[in-house]
Amino acid sequence: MQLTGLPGMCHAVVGENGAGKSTLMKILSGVVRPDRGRIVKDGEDLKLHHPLDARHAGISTIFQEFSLLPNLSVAENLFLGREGDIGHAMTRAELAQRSEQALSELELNIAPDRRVGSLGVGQQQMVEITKGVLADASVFIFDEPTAALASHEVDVLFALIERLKDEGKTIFYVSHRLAEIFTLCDDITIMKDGEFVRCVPTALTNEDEVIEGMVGRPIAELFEARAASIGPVLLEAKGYQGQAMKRPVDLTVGTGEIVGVAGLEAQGQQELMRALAGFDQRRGGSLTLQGKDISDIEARKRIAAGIGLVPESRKDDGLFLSLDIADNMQSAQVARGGLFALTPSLGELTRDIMTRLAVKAPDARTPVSDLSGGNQQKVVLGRWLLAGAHVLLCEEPTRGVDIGAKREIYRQLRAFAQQGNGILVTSRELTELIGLCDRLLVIRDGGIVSDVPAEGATEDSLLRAALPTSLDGGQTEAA
Amino acid sequence: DVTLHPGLGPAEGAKLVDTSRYESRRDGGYTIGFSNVFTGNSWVIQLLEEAEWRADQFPEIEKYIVTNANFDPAKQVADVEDMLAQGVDAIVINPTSPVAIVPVLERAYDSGVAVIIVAADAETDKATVRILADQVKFGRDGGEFLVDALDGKGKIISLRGIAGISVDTDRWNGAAGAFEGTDIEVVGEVYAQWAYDQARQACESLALAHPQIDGVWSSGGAMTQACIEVFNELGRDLVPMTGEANNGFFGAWVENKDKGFDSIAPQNPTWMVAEGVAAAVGVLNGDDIYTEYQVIAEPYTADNLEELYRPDLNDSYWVGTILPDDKLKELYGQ
Amino acid sequence: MTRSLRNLPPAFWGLIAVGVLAAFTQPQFLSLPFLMILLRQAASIGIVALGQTFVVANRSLDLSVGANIAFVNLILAHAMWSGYHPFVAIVVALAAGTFIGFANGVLVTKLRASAVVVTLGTAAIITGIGFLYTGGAPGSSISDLVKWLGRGRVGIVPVAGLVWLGFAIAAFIIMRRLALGRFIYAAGDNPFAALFSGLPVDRTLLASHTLCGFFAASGGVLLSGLIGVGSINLGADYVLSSITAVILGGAVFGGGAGGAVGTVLGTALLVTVLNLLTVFGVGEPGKLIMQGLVIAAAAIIYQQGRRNG
Amino acid sequence: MIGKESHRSIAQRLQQDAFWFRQRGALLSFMILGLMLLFLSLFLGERFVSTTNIANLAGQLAPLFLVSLGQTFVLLGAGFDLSVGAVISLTTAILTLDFPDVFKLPLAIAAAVTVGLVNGVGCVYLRVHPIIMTLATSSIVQGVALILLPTPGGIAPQVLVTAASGTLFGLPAGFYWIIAAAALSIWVVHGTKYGVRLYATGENPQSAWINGINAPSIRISTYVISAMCAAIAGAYLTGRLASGDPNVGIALGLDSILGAALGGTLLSGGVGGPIGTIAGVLIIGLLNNGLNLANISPYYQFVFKGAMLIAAVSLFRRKEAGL
Ligand SMILES: Nc1ncnc2c1ncn2[C@@H]1O[C@H](COP(=O)(O)OP(=O)(O)OP(=O)(O)O)[C@@H](O)[C@H]1O
Ligand SMILES: Nc1ncnc2c1ncn2[C@@H]1O[C@H](COP(=O)(O)OP(=O)(O)OP(=O)(O)O)[C@@H](O)[C@H]1O
Ligand SMILES: [Mg+2]
Ligand SMILES: [Mg+2]
Repeated sequence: MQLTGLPGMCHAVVGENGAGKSTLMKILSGVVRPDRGRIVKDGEDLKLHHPLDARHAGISTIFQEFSLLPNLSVAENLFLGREGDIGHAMTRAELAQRSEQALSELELNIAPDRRVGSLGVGQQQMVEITKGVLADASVFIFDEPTAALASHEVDVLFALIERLKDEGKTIFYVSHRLAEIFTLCDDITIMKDGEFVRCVPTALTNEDEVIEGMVGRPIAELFEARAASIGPVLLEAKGYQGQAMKRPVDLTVGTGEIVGVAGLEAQGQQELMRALAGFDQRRGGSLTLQGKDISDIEARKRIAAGIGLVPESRKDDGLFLSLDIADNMQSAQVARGGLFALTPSLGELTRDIMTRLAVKAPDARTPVSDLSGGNQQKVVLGRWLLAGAHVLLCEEPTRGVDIGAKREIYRQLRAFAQQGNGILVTSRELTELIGLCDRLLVIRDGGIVSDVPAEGATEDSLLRAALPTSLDGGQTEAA
Repeated sequence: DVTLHPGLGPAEGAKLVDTSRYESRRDGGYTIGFSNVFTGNSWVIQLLEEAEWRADQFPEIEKYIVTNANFDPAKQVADVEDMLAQGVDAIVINPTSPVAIVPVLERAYDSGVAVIIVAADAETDKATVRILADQVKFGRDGGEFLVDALDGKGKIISLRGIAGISVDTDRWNGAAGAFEGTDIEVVGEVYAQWAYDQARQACESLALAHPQIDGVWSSGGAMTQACIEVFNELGRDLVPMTGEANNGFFGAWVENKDKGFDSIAPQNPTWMVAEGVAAAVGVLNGDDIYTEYQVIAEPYTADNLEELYRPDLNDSYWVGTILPDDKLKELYGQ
Repeated sequence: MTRSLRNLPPAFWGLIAVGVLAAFTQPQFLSLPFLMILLRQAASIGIVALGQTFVVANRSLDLSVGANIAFVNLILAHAMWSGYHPFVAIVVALAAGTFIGFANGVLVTKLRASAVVVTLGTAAIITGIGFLYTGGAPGSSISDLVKWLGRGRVGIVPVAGLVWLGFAIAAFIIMRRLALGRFIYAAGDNPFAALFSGLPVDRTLLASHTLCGFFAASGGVLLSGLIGVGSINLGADYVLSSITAVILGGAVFGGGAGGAVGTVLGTALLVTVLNLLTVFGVGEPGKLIMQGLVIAAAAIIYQQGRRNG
Repeated sequence: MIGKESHRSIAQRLQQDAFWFRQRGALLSFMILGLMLLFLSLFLGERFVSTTNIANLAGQLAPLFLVSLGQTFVLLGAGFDLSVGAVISLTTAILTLDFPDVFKLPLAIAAAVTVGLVNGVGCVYLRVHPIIMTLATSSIVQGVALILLPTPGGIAPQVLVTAASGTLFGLPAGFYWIIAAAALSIWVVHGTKYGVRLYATGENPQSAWINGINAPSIRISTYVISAMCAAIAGAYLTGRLASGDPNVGIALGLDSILGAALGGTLLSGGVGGPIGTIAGVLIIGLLNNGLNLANISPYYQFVFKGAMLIAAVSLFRRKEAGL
């Protein structure tokens, strides 16, 4: 892997999800230690053992997964870990004043004592950016800074990056939005499967070339054929709304159908999935599964009725990391019985599903913590196959999963649908949704704003629907 | 006049209390506080019952307050302070520590409250009355019994109470004094917290580890009782063991007398606190009370055994009570 | 093979070490009568520790087992049972202890307050109720049936040891063969994942606390039988001992480790070490230091094994 | 521009302002405390509101204040320290050794720091669960205390006796210890960068680390602070009791956790703080004192205390059930 940044230049890093962009950036910021290789800055070798080392070396990072602490205030977060840079510890008033100044430069109206956890995602992203640029650094790393931003915020950010360039700073910019890259960046480095593909000046290439470099093979090969025909409705929501949802939604999932939910970061995808799975109290509307009304039954009963949830955060919400594969896979199945039911023995079915999903492990008694991310994801999928779910609610099914495992997962999802089941899936990756699904919903600010067949849908059209127009004020918090 | 238990005698060098100090409090309506160590065993429970019963007998006592320190000296200091805040006329205290409560006791004494130290001593001159059992004698009586019974030579084990409590160290010092100059060898020593269950385990381990045990010195009756049962269970011949004036132990003694078991039962009377309460009333009334009393009770031997043992009462009863029989039946009836 | 070897609880290796030590220094320690005595000593604490295993594996803790045992003892020794079959007293005592565990479970799941604080609170309440119920009197003697359970023998085997074996088998079945056991490990390992898999997370925690109460009460019955009389502060030291045995048995809070076998071995190790120390004439301070070192060593070694694994 | 953001209702502030959000528990416990004070003064009258009683309270509560404040640091860093009771015992044992006074205090502090470091390293680098680690050290330290001082006694350094039981401007010494400890810990937590880093670490050590905070050191430091607070509490107790006692600290170990928990510091870390702990300790102290003054039977006191504890703690609901 090689990557070179020049002063006053913006260098883009692109690649598919899981290509290793964030990992590379984390290496540059001292969060992850490289196995081998060198980092050279101004002719000197850098040894980055700790995020502080990177900071001292003049590298500032705006992380993709925020490094903010929700229970600290905006001001505390902005100066966290570098209160010392400012000499003596600052008084509250000083801290507040300096924070306000920094925030106002990004046209943000947020009280400095505001708890970060009480801000919307867009505002949090802006705070993360403010924090990054507050640092006195010569290298700035932006990892997907615009994923959660509204268009006018993007404008503010771009102005800021232009200014940094004018000041002679080096900028690394990671984004999936190629249009942005072509307006902003001077060079593009393409990564794939954790490896360097090539580096080209922006002026000498075009979007198609970049995409080809990222994907490396035609996209179609990754996905299965779509459903030939869709059977009767399996899951139907009519004006359904959970406590955490901003708006009621209407949606259907048919037999054999995979329905995708597209949208920008944190537009209510997770709230929708959790509400449908029953982990949020119903506020209104109705929900039916195979014609049976399940609006008022709790999550456990919905699961028993045939709904399964694949949560986004595998490690936090999906897996029992210290238990073995069999225990993880059988958990939902066992959960259906009473407390005093006998547990199933390992059983053919479990082994069968392990083989079907091609889980790479010595045996079913291997602890899941020994598995790679992709295999762990297969275990979570296997759980619902084993439990005999009819409708899968899949959050980000291929997050941080390599291309081979992705293919396997797509294949399994399609096969699952073909057996007379239905899937509702969210993903940040539009190409994935287009390739995988039969029909696509676009969610914006908690409401479903578009419902189109996946066949013929383009990233561009989806993005257009997903982005808030400046008139409807989709992100109202940022005044 | 208040009369104290006949088992008490003025200690050597004791003087009459100068009751003029307490004249201002002589209004015939006293508040008396008892600061107790803890509530964790049957000896303390009987002590509490007797003290309360005794307090009930005095019309002069308007209010009788009890606190429990749960073995925590800091809490006992707080308890005494809270009593002072309530305006007690006398404090009867069973100290958790001979030194830790001294500052607060001195404060109490200086403010004109009668301070009665009972059952365990505290290192201060500022006490109105002390009522103490001679714990060194308790241990020595047992030690001398063993020396006699073993003809001055043999291997013994020692069952001790709670580490770091003066009653325990005093008793053991008495016993060790008795063994001095003899050929008695202590082959095993263990703290069993004066508790039956712990003593049982300790005795089991020691008995099996030492094929030869000629005698057992014990700091309390429940522990001896446990050890007798262990020996019986292991099928070993009973050896002389020292005991204590407790009904459970007497029961075991009676039962095993035929097997040649012999013992001695020193007393550590439960009524000391009750007499402390009485002494407090006496001092406040202006009666003749001495500054220090010693329990003059001699240990019980096999001779008194039959008359003292109460088969109608359970093991928790401590022999030599001041409680009336109906109260005893209520507390310890089988 | 290496995996299962690595998964053996620290107590297993500890027992081997202690056995070798005893064989060289105190050979009579390994004689059958002595082992039978160890077995009886270990039985009551062993059952309490088995109960503690459920809650610890479920990422919780019960600090009220000591008060529970004392309460069971008060009930068993109360004069009010003189007219009834001794069986009645046992059933009532077990029911009371189970209810204490159930109450802990309800409070921990419903109030979402820390189990440390909640079970300390219930311990204080139970102790107070016990004193009020008996007026502080230690109660009369305990029925022969209970005494037989605590002290009796079948041949040379102590009844208490057999009872312990029974409870260990029951605990093993619950933990390894019933859905409840799976739920306990799963919810202990990751309560959120458990929720999203549809496990009855709260009911599982409630059940493990209830079971802990029942096991503690059962240990209390055996201990009361061994003592044979009402005793006020009975079992106070069982809180610490039961947790120690569970840790030696390889359980950590949550984390899917530990189990009935581990706890049985942990109890055996604890009781053996304490006895050996008594035999060696080590005083109270030495025992405390030894106990601390053993706990720390077990926890550290086990944790390193898991990390490298 | 700032105007709009700063006009928020109290409820909104509790939810939205970082400081208030983390101190919601403290607010609640001060409300409980207020109710208790009202209740006690109404029912006990001058027995409760007397100067002697207030002075007594200050003396009685100082040690619990000191350890609870130390414990608060550990809890904020998402740890747990059960060994403070044993450290107190060890301190009183060291301070009453037959040894020149000048060496004793440094020795006691050094011993406490060692215990804190062992706890910290065990929990952070060896990754032993805090409850297990500190349970183990607690047992070891208690054993050492018993070896140094097998029975209560010994002579406390006169300086400590004066410092712990004298009076200054008519107020008992304990009062000044409390004020000093409270002021110092509030300043450290709310007025220094260490405090912010502590909250960050307790909330999420990984995020804290990414922000350049040495989270492991912070976590270890909390155990050292807690042990040192325990040592200071031990020194105070030695002075107040004018002697040493190897068992004196046992009860304070769990009480310190109760004090912090009653003050709204969550046992899961990152929420709460010393301000709440002040209220929490006062609640425990008033409960003891009030029950004693009201002359309630010790038997009822157990029930009362347990029930109060559960009731108060149930006000601070958490996301997780368990430990
Ligand atoms: N070169 C590499 N060597 C080893 N592992 C790698 C490498 N590159 C990436 N990975 C692994 O792939 C996973 C995903 O990587 P990363 O988060 O960096 O992807 P990304 O390109 O940022 O994707 P996204 O677009 O979703 O943000 C990580 O778990 C990481 O461990
Ligand atoms: N090639 C490999 N060989 C053996 N173990 C691996 C390998 N790759 C990953 N692992 C193990 O799998 C576990 C998780 O893998 P991975 O890093 O891919 O997840 P991840 O991408 O970080 O997941 P997420 O992005 O969801 O956090 C790690 O504990 C790691 O030890
Ligand atoms: Mg990334
Ligand atoms: Mg990623």
